[in-house]
Amino acid sequence: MRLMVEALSARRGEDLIFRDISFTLDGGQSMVLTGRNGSGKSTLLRAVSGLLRPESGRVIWHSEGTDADIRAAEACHYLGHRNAMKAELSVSENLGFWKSFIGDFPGGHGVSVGEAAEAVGLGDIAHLPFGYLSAGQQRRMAFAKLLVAWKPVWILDEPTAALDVSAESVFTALIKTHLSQGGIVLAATHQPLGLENARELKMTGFAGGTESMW
Amino acid sequence: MRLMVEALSARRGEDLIFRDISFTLDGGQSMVLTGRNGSGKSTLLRAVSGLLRPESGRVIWHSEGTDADIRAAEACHYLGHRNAMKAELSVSENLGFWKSFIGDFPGGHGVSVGEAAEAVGLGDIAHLPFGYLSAGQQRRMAFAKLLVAWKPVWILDEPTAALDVSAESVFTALIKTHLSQGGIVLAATHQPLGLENARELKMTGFAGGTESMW
Amino acid sequence: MIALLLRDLKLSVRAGGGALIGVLFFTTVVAVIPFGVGPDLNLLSRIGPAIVWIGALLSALLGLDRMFQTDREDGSLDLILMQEHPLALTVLVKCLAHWLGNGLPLVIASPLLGLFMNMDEVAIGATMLTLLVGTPALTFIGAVGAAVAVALPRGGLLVSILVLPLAIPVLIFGVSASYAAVQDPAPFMPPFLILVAITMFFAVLGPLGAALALRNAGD
Amino acid sequence: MIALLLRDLKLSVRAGGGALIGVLFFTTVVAVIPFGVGPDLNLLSRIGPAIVWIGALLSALLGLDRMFQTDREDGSLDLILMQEHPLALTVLVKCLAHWLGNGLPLVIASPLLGLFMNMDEVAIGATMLTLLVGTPALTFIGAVGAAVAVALPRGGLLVSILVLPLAIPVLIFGVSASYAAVQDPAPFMPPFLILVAITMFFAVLGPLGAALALRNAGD
Amino acid sequence: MTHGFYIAMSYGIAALISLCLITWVWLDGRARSKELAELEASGIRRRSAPKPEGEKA
Amino acid sequence: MPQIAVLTKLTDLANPTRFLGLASRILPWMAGITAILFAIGLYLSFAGEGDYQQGMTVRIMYVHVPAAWLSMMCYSVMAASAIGTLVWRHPLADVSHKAAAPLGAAFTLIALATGSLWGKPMWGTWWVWDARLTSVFVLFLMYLGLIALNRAMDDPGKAARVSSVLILVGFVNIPIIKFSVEWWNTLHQPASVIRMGGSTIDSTFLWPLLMMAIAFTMLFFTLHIAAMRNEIWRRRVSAQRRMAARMAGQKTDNTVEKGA
Ligand code: HEM
Ligand SMILES: Nc1ncnc2c1ncn2[C@@H]1O[C@H](COP(=O)(O)OP(=O)(O)OP(=O)(O)O)[C@@H](O)[C@H]1O
Ligand SMILES: Nc1ncnc2c1ncn2[C@@H]1O[C@H](COP(=O)(O)OP(=O)(O)OP(=O)(O)O)[C@@H](O)[C@H]1O
Ligand SMILES: [Mg+2]
Ligand SMILES: [Mg+2]
Repeated sequence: MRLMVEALSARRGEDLIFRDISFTLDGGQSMVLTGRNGSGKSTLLRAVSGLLRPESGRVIWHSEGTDADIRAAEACHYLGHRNAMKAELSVSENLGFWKSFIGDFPGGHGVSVGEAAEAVGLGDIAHLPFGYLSAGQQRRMAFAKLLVAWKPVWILDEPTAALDVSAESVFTALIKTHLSQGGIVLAATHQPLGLENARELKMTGFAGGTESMW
Repeated sequence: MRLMVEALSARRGEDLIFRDISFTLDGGQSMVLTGRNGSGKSTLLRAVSGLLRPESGRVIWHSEGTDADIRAAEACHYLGHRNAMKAELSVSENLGFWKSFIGDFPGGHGVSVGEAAEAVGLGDIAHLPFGYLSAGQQRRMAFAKLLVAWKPVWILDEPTAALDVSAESVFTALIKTHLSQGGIVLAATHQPLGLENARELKMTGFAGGTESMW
Repeated sequence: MIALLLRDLKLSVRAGGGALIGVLFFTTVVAVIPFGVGPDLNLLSRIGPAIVWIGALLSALLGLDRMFQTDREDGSLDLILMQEHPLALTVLVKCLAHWLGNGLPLVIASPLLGLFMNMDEVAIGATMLTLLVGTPALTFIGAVGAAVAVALPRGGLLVSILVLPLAIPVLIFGVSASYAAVQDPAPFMPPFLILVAITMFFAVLGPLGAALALRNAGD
Repeated sequence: MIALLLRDLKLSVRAGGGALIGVLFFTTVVAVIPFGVGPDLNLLSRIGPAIVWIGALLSALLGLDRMFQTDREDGSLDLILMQEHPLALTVLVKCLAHWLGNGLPLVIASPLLGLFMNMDEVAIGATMLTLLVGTPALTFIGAVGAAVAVALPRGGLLVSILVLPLAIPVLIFGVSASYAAVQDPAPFMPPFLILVAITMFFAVLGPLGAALALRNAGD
Repeated sequence: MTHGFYIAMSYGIAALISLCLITWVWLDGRARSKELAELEASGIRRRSAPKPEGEKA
Repeated sequence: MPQIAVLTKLTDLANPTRFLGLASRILPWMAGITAILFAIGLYLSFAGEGDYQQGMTVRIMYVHVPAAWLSMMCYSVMAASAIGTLVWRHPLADVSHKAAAPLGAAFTLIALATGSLWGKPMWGTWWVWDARLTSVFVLFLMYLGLIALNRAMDDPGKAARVSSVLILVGFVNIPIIKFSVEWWNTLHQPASVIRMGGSTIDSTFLWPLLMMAIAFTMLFFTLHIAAMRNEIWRRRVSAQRRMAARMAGQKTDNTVEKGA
């Protein structure tokens, strides 16, 4: 199981944000992106998830039992700045939808909606509309989305923003469990996540040079 | 100059979130709210700013040169989870609008838009549309709003979410300056803000007992 | 206040040109009609005023629901609610900005569309006049709906439900005044004065109602 | 996919009823026309099918622009784009949900409005049938516009402008089929079959175009 | 009205619209190249642009 | 190696800088040729005598028909560029269809205006809602919509991609315009110059018409290239401004970090 990023470059608007970033992550490995505000962490994560078409380079996914030319995005869970949950629907309706819409990737199974809510410490309020939760509770529930459907790669953009200390340790434990099951984690963060063996990639932003195409 | 909160209780939906909270803050004093996710920090801040009608109790503002029955909200800056800036307008248009719309409270003057952007370390990109900034840059600019118009009380809801380390220290310095000018700061946060003399109020959420009105 | 007016105008011009787009939409709607009813010029000129009014109502409706929603979504509404300006005044200013950015261009464009619909000069003039007087009422009514919608997720549709029944009288008197100007026995003044009265009524009620809704929607 | 259909339907029912507002607007548009043409029942029944079709077209526009916008605002769109389901299929399902929530109620309400317009049974039946076949095409065309709107700071009207010209053929053939059913010499089948063909054409082109636009609007 | 009037109007309107278009394109071009020159003068240059003679080493 | 040479040639042309060089070399020539062609065309159109049936007003044809053709050709050029944007992601293709939209709108406006002016003496009315006229009007609205769309988005790359999709979807209107006169019976004249089975128009009208058509086409290409050049300059200016800001931002950011 391996995620390979080869010579990736990406633009935002017209400007090149980073250039020729390459790395490889095997099952059980994790990498943390750090760097100043605006240095391109979110941009890199979106490019790896296939949400932003890279200027050059590619992202390759390789595992047994899947096609060689599968889009890497299909093996990935993406947790962005926004939570991807509907305020009008209840938490369990939201999670249930994502569970069946995303579906499991070959090689694992997601937990049930109830268990996932339990795992992030909010099992008893899963019946509330999502819009009724506090900022931190919403973030936790967004994280629970990663548990209901199994995907080997987790791409996390500041997962711990707005979380209290106890929730941070819960998240760390969940991430470690995922790694121990052979998963891969790629996270951007400003606060240490508490992962021991994580590699670190420091984004430098425009220091790499902005080159206009015009 | 004094902000008095007297026996404040507030509901969210149907549930009482906290009950009979009272405190007094004088010029130069600060208070930090801590507590688990969903414990009611944001709710308290919104009640103090007058955005949420309290179930009981009241918030009183007292300073020389203002009416005795002035709404406390008028002396307050509120920085919530959301940034209150338009993605379509440039940063300086946004800040300029808030400067003239909010206006100065008697007893002080806001700095100019350029200086405010400079103070949060982003003076050079004030002409970009706000939507072009990264998450952390947006948060910094939202903070700059507090500087362009002078209000004695700053109410901050997780001001440092999504910020990198250098920006956090910039914010701490700005908050300290505000306190030294006789301002008052009331902040909810999960990370230490680095204020030495801040009082702390630990919110307990439902532990206080949820009392149904039925 | 001026700052708010300017900002809202700027937003409506900047973000894809509220004015330009409203007018274009209006034109498109009117241009579509002959495809439906066929190229019968007499018939067109007969239903002309009604069509022009419906087009204006529709273009006014389509942008209305977002009047406060965008401010709420990015948190600006919180700060606006906190200021000492009387809230109804703030709403009035926002309505004004909205009408200047979206309603006025419709009024200005209406004579051209009248020509397309083969209307005669009197009918065109009357329609334009009634639009000038009537569209502010639509904005004021819409403001109440938009304010109520702020508290609701995905307000859009609901706003229109609240707004449409109130807007129907405006439409009816607007259209009948326009017709009265052309068709002989019917006098122009009575429906037109009623239209003026409706607008003035909603100019007061709209901002007050919207302010009330906004205060109570806050959470 | 079923999950997506159910979720979208649930959202459209829960959030204030897209069905209701569309129908309400539809009724308003149709009800205003008699003011224009006066109480001439013959004329009314003559332009009836056209007016009903125009009303349906305009009501279908309301709400269309938000088809993907809400998903984008809360980040759901990102996750939807990442899945392996062919994107065009996802769009098709969303169109279906939108049509069930917004288009179908219009079709169901149309006989009532036909009665308002003094149309006879055959005309009412024909109009309803053409609406049933034609409104999905409007949704599919609208999906392209809605997908484009995702990249806009404020979608709204611009979408409708881009969409309306494409919707004109649907209107033309819908109306002419309805007329053909009543007026003797004209055969009903040819325009009706063309309408069916247009719908099928856009059922393919719409989702493909929308998928293309969504992929390219992403950032 | 005579046919001459319609002909004159047609040619007139066509000429007017074309001239407006031409002037707009021309003025736009002048404004842009002036801006570029100003930027150049203030020392900002594209990275991929060829460097002036003196800097080549 | 020949293939590589060809490839470099292509990428060279693709390079905006090369395009600018080329544009500045050929633009004066093109402008000159356009002027000459217009002179000849105008001379021919006023030298010939009028149609016995339509009277002198046939002279309107010499502007109306070329403008109408151009309005459709411009859209076709935009559609081709749109494919370039979507398939090859070529920045010059983005620039091309963005620059063409106002030109297309202007030519369509000329066709509409001269058509109306011709309609009044011929049909007795300025405007009828017949299929040809309305579909041209719809084309005009589509041009305006595309211009508005481009103005509404401030990321030019994204704007280009999104509007390409719409341009391609909207292309269905072009065959409708072209064949509307045959599909529906309309007041408007069916095609007589460009049609299968050869032209049916009298050669006294054909020559001035062709001359004017070529002149209008040259005018279009001249303006298109000039507008593309302007657009490239515009993007270059904004890219350089942003870069300057970014570099400055970098500097202050570093000092902030040091100060902390
Ligand atoms: C606003 C009104 C009008 C519009 C929008 C319009 C539009 C067009 C268009 C798009 C074409 C090109 C068709 C093609 O290439 O097949 C065309 C051609 C032509 N139009 Fe018009 N037209 C209008 C009014 C008129 C009038 C009033 C006349 C004369 C009675 C007229 C006479 C012609 C002729 C002779 C051609 C050339 C047809 C051919 O030989 O291909 N048009 N018009
Ligand atoms: N709009 C709302 N409607 C109903 N209930 C709400 C709403 N917003 C929050 N709540 C509930 O009120 C409680 C307190 O929420 P609040 O946002 O004040 O928490 P918080 O302390 O700010 O948490 P966090 O650290 O996650 O931001 C939560 O249990 C939440 O479920
Ligand atoms: N939608 C956008 N359009 C244009 N430019 C953008 C956009 N989003 C971000 N940028 C720019 O791209 C750069 C990188 O942004 P990015 O969001 O990747 O930063 P980040 O490292 O995630 O920062 P943060 O820590 O603040 O989240 C920033 O300088 C920003 O100004
Ligand atoms: Mg980020
Ligand atoms: Mg909170």
